[in-house]
This record gives sequence, C-alpha cells and structure tokens, in this order.
Amino acid sequence: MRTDAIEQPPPPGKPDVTSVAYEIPREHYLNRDYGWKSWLFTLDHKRIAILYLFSITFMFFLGGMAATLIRLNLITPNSHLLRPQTYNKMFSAHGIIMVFFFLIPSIPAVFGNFLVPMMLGAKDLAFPKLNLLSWYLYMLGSLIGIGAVTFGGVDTGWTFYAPLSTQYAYGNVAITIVGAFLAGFSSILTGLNFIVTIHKMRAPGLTWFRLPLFIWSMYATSIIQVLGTPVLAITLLALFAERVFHLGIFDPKMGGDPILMQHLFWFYSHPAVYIMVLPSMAVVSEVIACFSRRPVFGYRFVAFSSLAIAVIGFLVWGHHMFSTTQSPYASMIFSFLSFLVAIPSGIKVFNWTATLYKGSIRLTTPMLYCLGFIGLFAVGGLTGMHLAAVASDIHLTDTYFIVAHFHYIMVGGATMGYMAAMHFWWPKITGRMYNESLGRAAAILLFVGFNLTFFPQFIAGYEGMPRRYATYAPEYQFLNIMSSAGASILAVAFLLPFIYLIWSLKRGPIAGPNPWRATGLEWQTASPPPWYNFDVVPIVTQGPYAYSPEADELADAQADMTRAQVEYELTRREIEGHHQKEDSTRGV
Amino acid sequence: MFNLIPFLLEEASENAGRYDALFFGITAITGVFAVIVAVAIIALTLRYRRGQKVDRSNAPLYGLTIEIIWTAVPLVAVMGMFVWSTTLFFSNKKEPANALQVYVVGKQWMWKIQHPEGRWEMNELHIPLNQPIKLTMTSEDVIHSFFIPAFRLKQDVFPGQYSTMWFKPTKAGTYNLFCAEFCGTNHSGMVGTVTVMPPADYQRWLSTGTYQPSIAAQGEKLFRQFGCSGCHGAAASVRAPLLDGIYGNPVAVQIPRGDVPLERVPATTLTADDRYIHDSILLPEREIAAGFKPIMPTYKDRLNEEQILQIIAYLKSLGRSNGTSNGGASTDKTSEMSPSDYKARVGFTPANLPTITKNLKRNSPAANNAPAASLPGGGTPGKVTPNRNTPTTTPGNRGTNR
Amino acid sequence: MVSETQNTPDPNAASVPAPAVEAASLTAHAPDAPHGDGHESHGPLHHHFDDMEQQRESNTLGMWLFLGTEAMMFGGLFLAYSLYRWMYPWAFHEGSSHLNITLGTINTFVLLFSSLTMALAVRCAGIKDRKWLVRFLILTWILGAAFLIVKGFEWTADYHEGLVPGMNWFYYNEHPAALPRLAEHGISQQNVMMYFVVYFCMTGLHAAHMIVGLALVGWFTFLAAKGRFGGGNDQPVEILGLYWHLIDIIWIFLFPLLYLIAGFHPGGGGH
Amino acid sequence: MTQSTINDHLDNPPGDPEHSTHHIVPVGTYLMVFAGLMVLLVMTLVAASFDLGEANLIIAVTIAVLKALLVILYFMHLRWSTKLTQVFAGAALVWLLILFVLTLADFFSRSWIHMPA
Ligand code: HEA
Ligand code: HEA
Ligand code: HEC
Ligand code: CUA
Ligand SMILES: [Cu+2]
Repeated sequence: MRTDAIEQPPPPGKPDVTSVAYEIPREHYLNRDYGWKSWLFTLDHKRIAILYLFSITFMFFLGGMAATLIRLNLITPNSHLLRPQTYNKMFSAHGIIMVFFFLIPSIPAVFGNFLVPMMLGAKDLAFPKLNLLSWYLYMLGSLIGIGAVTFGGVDTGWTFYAPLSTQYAYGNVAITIVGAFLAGFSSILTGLNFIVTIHKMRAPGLTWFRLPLFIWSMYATSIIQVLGTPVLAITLLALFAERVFHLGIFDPKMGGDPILMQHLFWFYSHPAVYIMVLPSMAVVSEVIACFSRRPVFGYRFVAFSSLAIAVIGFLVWGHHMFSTTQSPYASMIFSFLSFLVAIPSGIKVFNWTATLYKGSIRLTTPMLYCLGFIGLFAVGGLTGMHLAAVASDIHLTDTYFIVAHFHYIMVGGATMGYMAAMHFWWPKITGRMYNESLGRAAAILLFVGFNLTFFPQFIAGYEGMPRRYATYAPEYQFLNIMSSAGASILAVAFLLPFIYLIWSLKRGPIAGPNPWRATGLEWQTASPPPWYNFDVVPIVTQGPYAYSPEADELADAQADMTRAQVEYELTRREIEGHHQKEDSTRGV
Repeated sequence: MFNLIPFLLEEASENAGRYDALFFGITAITGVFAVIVAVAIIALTLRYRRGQKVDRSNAPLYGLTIEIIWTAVPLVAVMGMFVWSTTLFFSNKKEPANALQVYVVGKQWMWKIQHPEGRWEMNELHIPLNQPIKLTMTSEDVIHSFFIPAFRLKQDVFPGQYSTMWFKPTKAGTYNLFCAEFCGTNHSGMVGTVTVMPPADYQRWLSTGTYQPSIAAQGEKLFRQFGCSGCHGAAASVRAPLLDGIYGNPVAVQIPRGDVPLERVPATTLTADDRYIHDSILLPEREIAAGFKPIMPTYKDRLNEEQILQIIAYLKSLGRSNGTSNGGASTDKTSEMSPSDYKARVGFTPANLPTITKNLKRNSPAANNAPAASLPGGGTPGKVTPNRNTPTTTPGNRGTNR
Repeated sequence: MVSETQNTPDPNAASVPAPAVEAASLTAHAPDAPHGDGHESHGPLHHHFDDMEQQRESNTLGMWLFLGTEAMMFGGLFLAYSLYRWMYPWAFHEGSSHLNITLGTINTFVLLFSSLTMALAVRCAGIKDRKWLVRFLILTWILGAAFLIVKGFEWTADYHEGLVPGMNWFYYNEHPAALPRLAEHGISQQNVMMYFVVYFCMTGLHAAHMIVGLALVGWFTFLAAKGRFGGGNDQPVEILGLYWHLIDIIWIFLFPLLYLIAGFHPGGGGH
Repeated sequence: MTQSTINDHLDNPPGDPEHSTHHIVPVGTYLMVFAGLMVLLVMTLVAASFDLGEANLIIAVTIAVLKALLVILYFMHLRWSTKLTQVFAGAALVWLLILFVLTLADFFSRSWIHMPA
C-alpha cells in the first residue's frame, strides 16, 4: 500500500482530478487469484460479500419485475393484464423474493460481510467456512424459491397463513417453504458469525465504545437473526409437514388452530422487519457522520437504541393480529409495546438530525440517500403508530395503508440504505469512483418516484381499498394510476445506478484508499483492500468519527496544494511522454 | 391534507365518527413530528452546507438534556395515543342488548347472510337504520375478513369458530363490503354491498324476495334429523339436559382436566352464548353440563357451520321452560339448587357452589335474545378458547393442567 | 455520563489517519504469524485468529449460540404442545396412554448414560488420553444407536397399531372397544390424533438430531483413532459434546411431557 | 490479547483464563452428577405414579428442569464457562419465555371478557 495515499487525501467530491496520484495496489483481494474456483471456494469474507452482492441484486431485480407487473395490472380496476390467479402469484412472488431473498440478507450479507472484519481490524470473520456455507444455503434456498414462484407459482402471500397455505392454495407452496427455510438458515449462520466476530476479534484497543455504530447495529441485527429465525424455521417445517402429510397442526377441521400459526409466524416476522431496517440505520450512522464531518451526535444513545429496538421488537408481534380473534387484553398489551418501540427509533432519528448541526455538509450521493432514508423512515414509522393503535388498526389492517406503511420503511428506508451503502463503499470495494452527478440524479429521482408511488396508497388505504386485490372498486382508480406512474419512475431510478456502477468498474477514475476522507478503520487500508485487509494489524487509540469541520478546512488547503503538485506532476510526465494512466489501470 | 373533501370517506356508523377523530388525531400528532424532522433536516442542511461561512466552532457531541427531551416528549405522545385508542377499542366491545342478530357464513368466495326471520342473501346485507346490528360470523373454509369501510369496521372470520362484530348504522345508503383477508384465487371478487334502509323499508324488504323457512324451523328439522331430540327431548330416555331456554342463560358446567375424575372437577358457570352451544355440539368434551355424563357424541364431521347456526337459532327460539326438566342448563333449576340437591344430582358438592348459585342468580334475569355476555366488535374467542372458569373462582382450572 | 468515552476529535484527525497505527506493534502483529500471548500455541491455528485462546473461545461461543437457535426451534413445538394439551386435556391423556412407558424410561436412561460417556470422552480429550477417548466415543455411539433402535421399535409398533397420523391412522376403527372409553370422556378421535401429531413431530425432530449426532460421533471416533485430537486440539470433541448434551436435554423434557401424561402405573396400563 | 475494558468482565471467567477453555473435571464429579440424574429419573416415575391433579405436571417439569440444569452446568461445563457464554445460554431461555408467555397469554385471557360480569 502506498503510504502517500493516506497522507494526500483527495479533495472530496472531485477525486477524478487527483486520482492519478493513486494506483490500484498491485495485489488485492480481487486479483489475488483468478478462475471460478477461486471464487466459489473462497473463504475470504470480501469475496463472499461480492458473491452475495451479485445474487442479492439479481433477486431485487426479479422482485422488481414482479412489482412492475403488479403496478401495471393495477392501472385498471378490473385486471385487464393478468388473471386474478396470476396476480395473486405475482404479489406472493414479489413479497417472498423481496423479503426472504432480498431485504433480509441484503445489507448484513453484503456490506456486513465486507465491512465487519475490516471495521474490527480483523483478518476475517470468526468462521469463514460457515460464511461460505451460508452463501451456498442462500443460493440453494433462493434458487428453489424463485423456481417455485416462477414455475407454477405460489398464491399464499408471503405470510403463508393456514389453512389457506396448507390445503386450499394451488401453487407449489411446499417447495417455496423449503426455499425460505434454507434462506433462513443462511441468515442464522451470518448472524452467529457476526456475534462471535464482534465479541472475539476486535483489534487491540478497540473497546466497545470505540466501535463504529455500524457494528453496534449489526450486532443487534445478528441477535434477532439468531434468536428469531429458528422459530420461523420450525413454523415452516410444520406448514410443510401439514401440507404434505395433512397432519392438521393448524387445521381447525382437525382440531388445529390457525391463530397459533400466526403467532409463531409473527414471532419471527416482526423482529425480522428490524433485521431489515437496523442494518440500514447502521449505514446511515456512518454516512451522516462522514459527510457532515461531525461525530455522530449522542453516540451512546444511538448505540443502545439499536439494542433496545432488537429487544422490544420481540415483544410486539401480536399487532399483526388485532383483527383476528386474539384476546382483546393481549391486543392491548401488544399495542402498548408497539408504541414503545417507537421511542428508540425516534432517538436515532433525532440524533442523526442533530449530527447535521454545525457540520460541514456535503450532499454526495450516499448522503442524499441517507437524508432520504431519515425522512421516509420517519413517515413510514409514524404511520406505524396508526397501526399500533388497536382501534385505528381495525379499519386499516389489510388495506393499502399497510402496503404504504411498510414500503415507506422497506423501500424508502431499508432499500435506500442499501443504495447508500452501495455508493459509499463502492470505491472501497472496487477501487473505482462512479459518476457523481449521475448518482445524485438517481437518488433524487428515487425520492420523487417513491413518494409518487406510495403516498397515494396511504389515501387508498384509509379509503378502504383492501390489499392483495387483483380487481378493485373503480373509485380507487385515480390513486392507483398515480401509484403506477410513480413506479415507472422508480424503476428507472433503480436501473440507473445499475448501469453507471457497472460502467465505473472499468472506466471509473481510481478512488484511492480514502476518497471520502473518512475515519473508519476500513478506510485506513488500500482499496481494493489486500487479502488480509490490513498489512499491519491496527491498534486503535481513539473512538470512531474523529471528524471536525475545522480540520476539514485545513485538509482542504493541503488538498489544494496536492492538486497543484499533481497537475504539475502530470504535465511533467506528459512532457516526458510517460502515460501514467495506462500503467495505473493495468493494476486492476 | 387528508381532510380534503374528495378524500373523506363516508361516516355511516356510530363508530365511524369516533374512529375518524382518532385517526386524524394520530395523524395530527405524528404529523407534527414528521414536520419537525423534515424542517430540521432541510434547514440544517442548507445552513451548514460545505462552503457556507457559518460558525461551526465548539459543536456539541452529546447533550443529556436534549436526549431526555426527545425521549420523553415522544413517550408522552405515544402514551396519549395508546390511551385514546385503547379506550375507544374497549368502549366498542359490548353491543347493546337490543342488537339485532344476523348470521354470516363466508366461503370461497362469497358471503352468505341470514336474517333471523329466514330471509337470506348473497354478498348483500340489508339492515334497518339506527338499529344496532350484531353479526355472528364463521367460515366454511379459509380465513376471510368482513370489512365495511364506511363503518370503519373489520373482523376476521375463521373456520370452526365464531367471531362477532356489531355496529349501529346512522346513515341510509349503500356501501362497499369487502373481504379483507386474502383467501385465494377470487379474493378480490368476494365483495358486496351493505344497504342501510329506514326500518319501514326494511320490513317491506324482509317480506319480499328469496325466502327460506325461518332459520329456527330449519334448525328444528335438523334437531330431529340428527337425533338431538333423541337425547334432549323431554321424553328422552337418555339423561341429557333439556335445552329449552338454555340460550343466553348461565349454565353450570364442569371443565374436565386430564385424568381428574369428573366428580372431582368443581363446577363453574358460563353463559350459553353462540360459542358455548357451538362448542357443545362440536366439542362436547370441552364443557360438560354439570351433573351429566359426557356421553354426547361430537358432531364435528356431521354438521356444517351453517346447519349449526340454524340449530342455535332453533334452541334460541325455544324460550324458557317451566322447569319440568332435569336440564342442567335451565336457569331456574340450577339457581335454586341447594347443596344437597346438587349432591344428589352431581354426586358431590363443589367447593364453589355459592359462587355458582350467585352467578346464576345474578344472570338469570338476562333471559332475552341477547346473550348476557358475548363479544361484538373485537375478537370473540372461538372454539380454541374453552371458557375457563372466572379467575375469581377456582383458578386452578386454567392452563395446561391435568 | 456520556462524556468520558465520547472522544473529542483532534483537529488533525482528518489528515492523520485515525485510529493511529503504532509502529511498535507492527512486528508483534505481522499477518499470518500465529503466536500465543504467554502460553505456546498448540494445535492447528486458523490463519485469521491471533492465538489459540481466541480461537477456542470463539468456537465455544459459536457453538453455544447454535445451541440457542436449536432451543428456540424446539421451542416452537413445545409451544404447540402446551397449547393443544391445554385445549384437549383428555385427548392427550388418552393418546399418552398408548405409549410404552417402559421403553421410554429405558431410552431416557440410555440417553442420560450416553451423556455421561460423552462427558468422559471430552475429559479424555482434554487430558490427551487417546485410548480412552476412542473407547468412550464408541460407547457413546453404541448408546445413541441403541436409543434410535428402541425408538424405531416404538414407532413401528405405533404404525402397526394405526396410530401414525397422515400415514397410518386406523386405531379406533380396529378397536371399537376403545370408543366407549372415548365417549365416556366425550373425546373426538381427531384430538387424540392431534396428540400423536405433536408426538411424532417432536420425537421425529429429536431423532433427526440424534442421527446427525451419531454421524458426527462416528466420524470423530475415526479421527480420534488417527490421533487427530492430541496435541491440545481437543476442542472439536468438546464442541461435539455440547451438541450431544443438548439432544439429551431435549429428551429430558420430552419424556415426562409425552409419556407420563396418563401417569405411571406399574400395575398395568393407564386405566 | 484482544481484551478490552468491557470485555474483561464479560469474556473472562473468574480466575485463570486457562480454565475457561480446558477445565478438567474430576471423574468423580461426573459420576456424582450421573447418579443425581438417575435419582431424578426415578423420582419422575414415582411422582407420576401418584395422581396429584395439577401437581403432577408441575412436579414433572420441575424435575426435568433440575436434570437439564445438572447436564448444562456440569456435563456442558457452563459452570466453568466465560460469563459471556453463560449470558447467551441464558438469553435463549429468556427468549423462549417471551414466546410462551405472550402467546399463551392470548389464549388464556380470551374468555375473560365472557365471564358473566
Ligand atoms: C423494515 C420493515 C418495518 C419496520 C421497521 C416497521 C416498523 C414498525 N411497524 Fe410495521 N410492518 C412492516 C414492516 C415494518 N414495520 C410490514 C412488512 C408489515 C406488513 C406485514 C404484512 O401483513 O404483510 C407491517 C405491518 C405493521 C403492523 C400491522 C398492520 C396490520 O397488518 O394490521 C403494525 C401494527 O402495529 C406495524 C407497526 C409498526 C411500528 C409501530 C413500527 C415501529 O418500529 C416504527 C418506529 C419508527 C418511528 C415511530 C418513526 C421515527 C420516530 C420519530 C420521528 C420520533 C417521534 C415518534 C413518535 C412521537 C411516535 N407494522
Ligand atoms: C424489500 C421489500 C420490498 C420492496 C423493495 C418492494 C418494492 C416495490 N413494491 Fe412491494 N411489497 C413487499 C415488499 C417490497 N416491495 C411486500 C412484503 C409486499 C406484500 C406481499 C404480500 O401481500 O404478500 C409487497 C406488496 C406490494 C404491493 C401490494 C400488492 C397487493 O397487495 O395487491 C404493491 C402494489 O403496488 C407493491 C409495489 C411495489 C413497488 C412498485 C416497488 C418498487 O419499489 C420496485 C422498484 C424496483 C424495480 C421496478 C426493479 C428495478 C427495475 C427493473 C427490474 C427494470 C425492469 C422494470 C421496468 C422497466 C419497469 N408491493
Ligand atoms: C347420546 C345422546 C345425545 C345426543 C344424540 C345429543 N346430545 Fe347434546 N348432550 C347430551 C348430554 C348427555 C349432554 C350433557 C353433557 C355435556 O354437556 O356434554 C349434552 C349437552 C348438550 C348441550 C349443552 C347443554 C348444557 O346444558 O350445557 C347442547 C347445547 C347440546 N347437547 C346440543 C345437542 C345438539 C344440537 C344435538 C344434535 C345435533 C345433541 N346435543 C345431540 C347428550 C346428547
Ligand atoms: Cu374471502 Cu378474501
Ligand atoms: Cu410488525
């Protein structure tokens, strides 16, 4: 690793100018060895992260296709495009893919895998073999899953409620269940791996309160994965057994109880929603700090709120069953706890906002995504209050209000966090910069398209339009047309990054170790990082986020000088007819 | 912004008004926070953009006071919302005594609705204005959900158990009826209308259109056809309780536990509402009429939900008996039971006999159509929820005990 | 309260990479140099760990987490059990009375005993006593196998009696004599069936774990015989032991909850 | 070496860290524990042979818990494990408790609203 790389940080925002001062390091984790074997049998957490990156992005696009069909179909009230049966299979496929195969693994498996060891100053995760195994489980599960939902299809919704799923549904439910089951185990392994790594493999001097908030959030996520997922696993097993052998565990006709199934399902699936959003919160904490050049405000509160969310999140699942015959007293308790879970989330939102105060804010692409996250997550979460209130949920449940609620959090929140992470660490992962202005454009487009798509659904929901409807009453058409229009914008906004990120792989200017001049451990090594992440095991002497606007100004001055030197250097080399650029690209 | 007229959904029931107050109340409270966050982010971002010449010196890294504030304020806010919604929720639980009973059966993918007088309709519900209506609902197959947006009410409908909801329509007109729980292929086709009409029109409507012998009559047929009368009839040889007047009245029952011999199980009182009778037919072992041998066979596979509804209607139509029966059910018998009486019949004197008789006495006046205790609106416990004895009496009986 | 650990940023933080890297430590932490602090490192140390101690603790912790997930998984079934037993007390009583308490007891004994042998095996690994390590592992394997065989007998018996829901359920058609007894308690067959559903799910899942356990124990016996667990590399055995004991614990609960509902009456039968 | 302040009282066993990992338990202890398990097994059967109504279940479960504790503490060395390990072992139980209490709370409390007054 070239040391001057660290001493001459590029002026943020315009790495393209100084990047020539950097070279892609001669050997790094991507070019250490080649061939499919070196990937499919790799134990390196960074390479496994890449494997996940590809598979998960693919899943997202599949889910998106389904969403596209859903929205197209809903342009007209009476389902011109698809037969109801097909429509049902579509939103089931959409929900199953997006939840089990995209969002739950997304940030932990990709960026968690890549960053947790680096942020800890470790060489790898505690159990590299488990890590690879978890990817294979995921692949197996997701392939079985998408196979099932595309050929033959499933018409149960992602919630698999009995007795519909066990007796009356047509699609190949059993196979899909196997898929989700396997994916679940992959998720357990990831979480287990993280917990052990975070406890046991921190670099010397890296005390708990010197950990980046990313790690705290990831830790909370892992706890949910480890303690919650097994219950989903057993529920799916039971459903499978019932579907195949007609055991009647949940079948009222045989003395079974469908509501037990709902309890078991939501005991996992509510905490699971925090598996989806906590990692995005992790990303936001990092990005906000970096681009407002300020330590995250109230570090400890943000850190512990993650744990609070993880724990309280386990006590509220009954709020999905207010309109069943659940005991009113139970409903009351669940409602109460659901309101409580808002508090730690609020603490996060407010502390992030406070971090902006007296910062020196740069609206880079990742930052735009993160600000978007905060706003949309707040709206999604706050509408969660309407649902946490039993009396008002009775009317709203199973309407589009719910659909809007969770898309605000899962798309506007979690998925935006995923995009933010993608852009923030892209230089670290690939060593290249993407096109900043395209990035910003995409981020803004996403924000606009998103609100156009999902805000009308709040209204439709309050107006009483039920969800999972292939055909609907004509009075809702106007709102649905708005929604579909928005969705097409969304699609473009998601396709754009896909294109320019790929493009940047070859053409993008070289980023250098630390283009954002960030302070996290992962930025203290070359990008792409070497095989064991660090040439020397770092010893940590201070907390994260040692940013400060003042220091920034100083560094800027330095950077300007650097740039001057570089331009001088350039011209000199030009004169010598020495083509630095080609040399440097050869390194890739 | 929701209040824009075109977006306002009709408020056609007593509940709707209170609901909207709550809904927009919550929207307002949460809206405040949303605005605060949004404004703060935008303002700060603009003010402290890089390059802005502003004072960035000694910025705080944390502040205990501010943290406490933005923990406490939302806490107060959410607790406020919680209390508001919960009180509304429970205040809606009990339906008025004069509620009109209508029976609903959901099947893939239609609603079958039966009025007590025997008028039945498909995917349509006609009800008189300003008259409290109580729906007793069940499903033949999967889970459905009975949803009337204009009333702001929804209740899931489960196979094999009853759920009920009640409302008081306050505005004549025709409103959407949806099935809100995904129930398979034609879920989105399981829709209909609710028509609220002035009582006079309602009477006229009742007397027209597709008729069936009144539900009670059908029930009576079944009652004979399936041999109920063979045991429950006054002349029956088998010793089974007379069912006259059981409906809506307290009954003394024993709730068996594991291998504890029946004689050792103390009796308790329940109200013979729809759920109780439904379970007595499908799961006779669950609650045994005190003093009888549990020899009644289950009718789980022989009677479908619709038929059971008809039988219940029949039992309801029987009214009060004048106590010539040995019916463990009929109020006046049990309530006057002295310990010796009781022992003579049951073979033991339950520890909680006083409580039982007290309960029975207290409830015997409530001998009208409306069950003394049954549960509109929210969740009615279904078959899966045996009526365990009141916490006050022998608490031992509850739970997974033997 | 927050201040002391909330580090104030130093102005040059941006230019001086934080956290600073101390030159002194470089030699000590050169990559790929396995070394223990204080005690000599023994056994194969994986490249990404710093020393044996760290590796050991990581593995133990990981295994315990895994056991946690197992507990949660069975927890779902125990929940179903509790609910349905509460709903159908008599039916569960009836169903349980069909089980063979004697065999159940024997199996409980066998499994507890295998736990002992496994614990001793782990101990032998710890004190590097290869001979006895192998012997105890073999003993454990035999006991485990015995358990499964007995279970197999029980199941086949149930199968032939027609007590296997979903596959072979005709008991009450063949024993009309039993029907009065059901009627006596007003039990419907289906609720007895529910008992057996729960019974087979729980014992089935447990048996599945046993089979995995057996495979592992067999494999480890082989490795132990080849002396793979000498030289301080005894931890794999310890880990295996943890798994084996968990299976044992689950059975400890299954036995009374499934077999003894109807009580234990040596003088013949539950009735 | 990667021990930090928080770590010290979480990841480290009381006393010599060596013991955290290979703690050699005397054979005698194991035999005692096994004897204890056998006694409890007999107790289970004896208790089941009396008809005590509710008590039967409670007794049976209590004994089972005792057995499990013996296995966990001694056979599985939890007694000598790091605090951290103990914490996670405990966590699983707490979470099981959550699952049971909240779910059964629903079913048990359904009928309350039905009780005559
Ligand atoms: C990432 C996913 C995610 C997240 C994070 C959440 C978060 C929350 N959800 Fe959501 N939810 C879903 C995904 C998610 N949800 C999904 C997928 C469904 C539908 C499942 C299905 O049926 O298909 C659903 C359904 C759902 C229901 C059931 C609705 C129904 O079917 O009847 C309820 C009911 O209470 C609910 C509540 C909440 C609450 C209270 C939060 C809280 O955690 C929100 C906390 C956050 C905030 C409150 C905002 C920030 C806080 C402040 C700005 C401070 C000020 C705040 C206050 C004063 C309140 N959600
Ligand atoms: C991570 C979770 C996630 C994500 C990201 C999304 C993303 C989207 N969802 Fe999703 N949705 C769910 C989770 C998610 N959803 C869940 C759990 C349900 C409940 C299912 C159930 O009821 O069981 C649901 C249900 C659901 C419904 C309700 C269906 C119904 O109840 O009848 C609708 C309707 O509009 C919808 C729309 C969308 C849209 C427009 C997007 C957009 O954000 C998608 C945008 C992305 C793309 C479009 C892909 C990228 C672009 C391409 C692949 C190019 C090709 C496409 C074009 C050229 C247009 N979703
Ligand atoms: C074999 C005779 C027999 C037949 C046939 C029978 N019952 Fe019963 N029924 C009993 C006995 C005995 C009891 C009291 C013990 C108990 O509650 O299980 C009883 C109890 C009841 C109860 C509860 C009464 C109370 O006081 O709690 C209802 C309601 C009832 N039966 C309805 C029916 C209906 C409806 C049918 C026909 C579909 C029917 N029974 C058929 C014997 C019978
Ligand atoms: Cu019936 Cu949806
Ligand atoms: Cu939830």
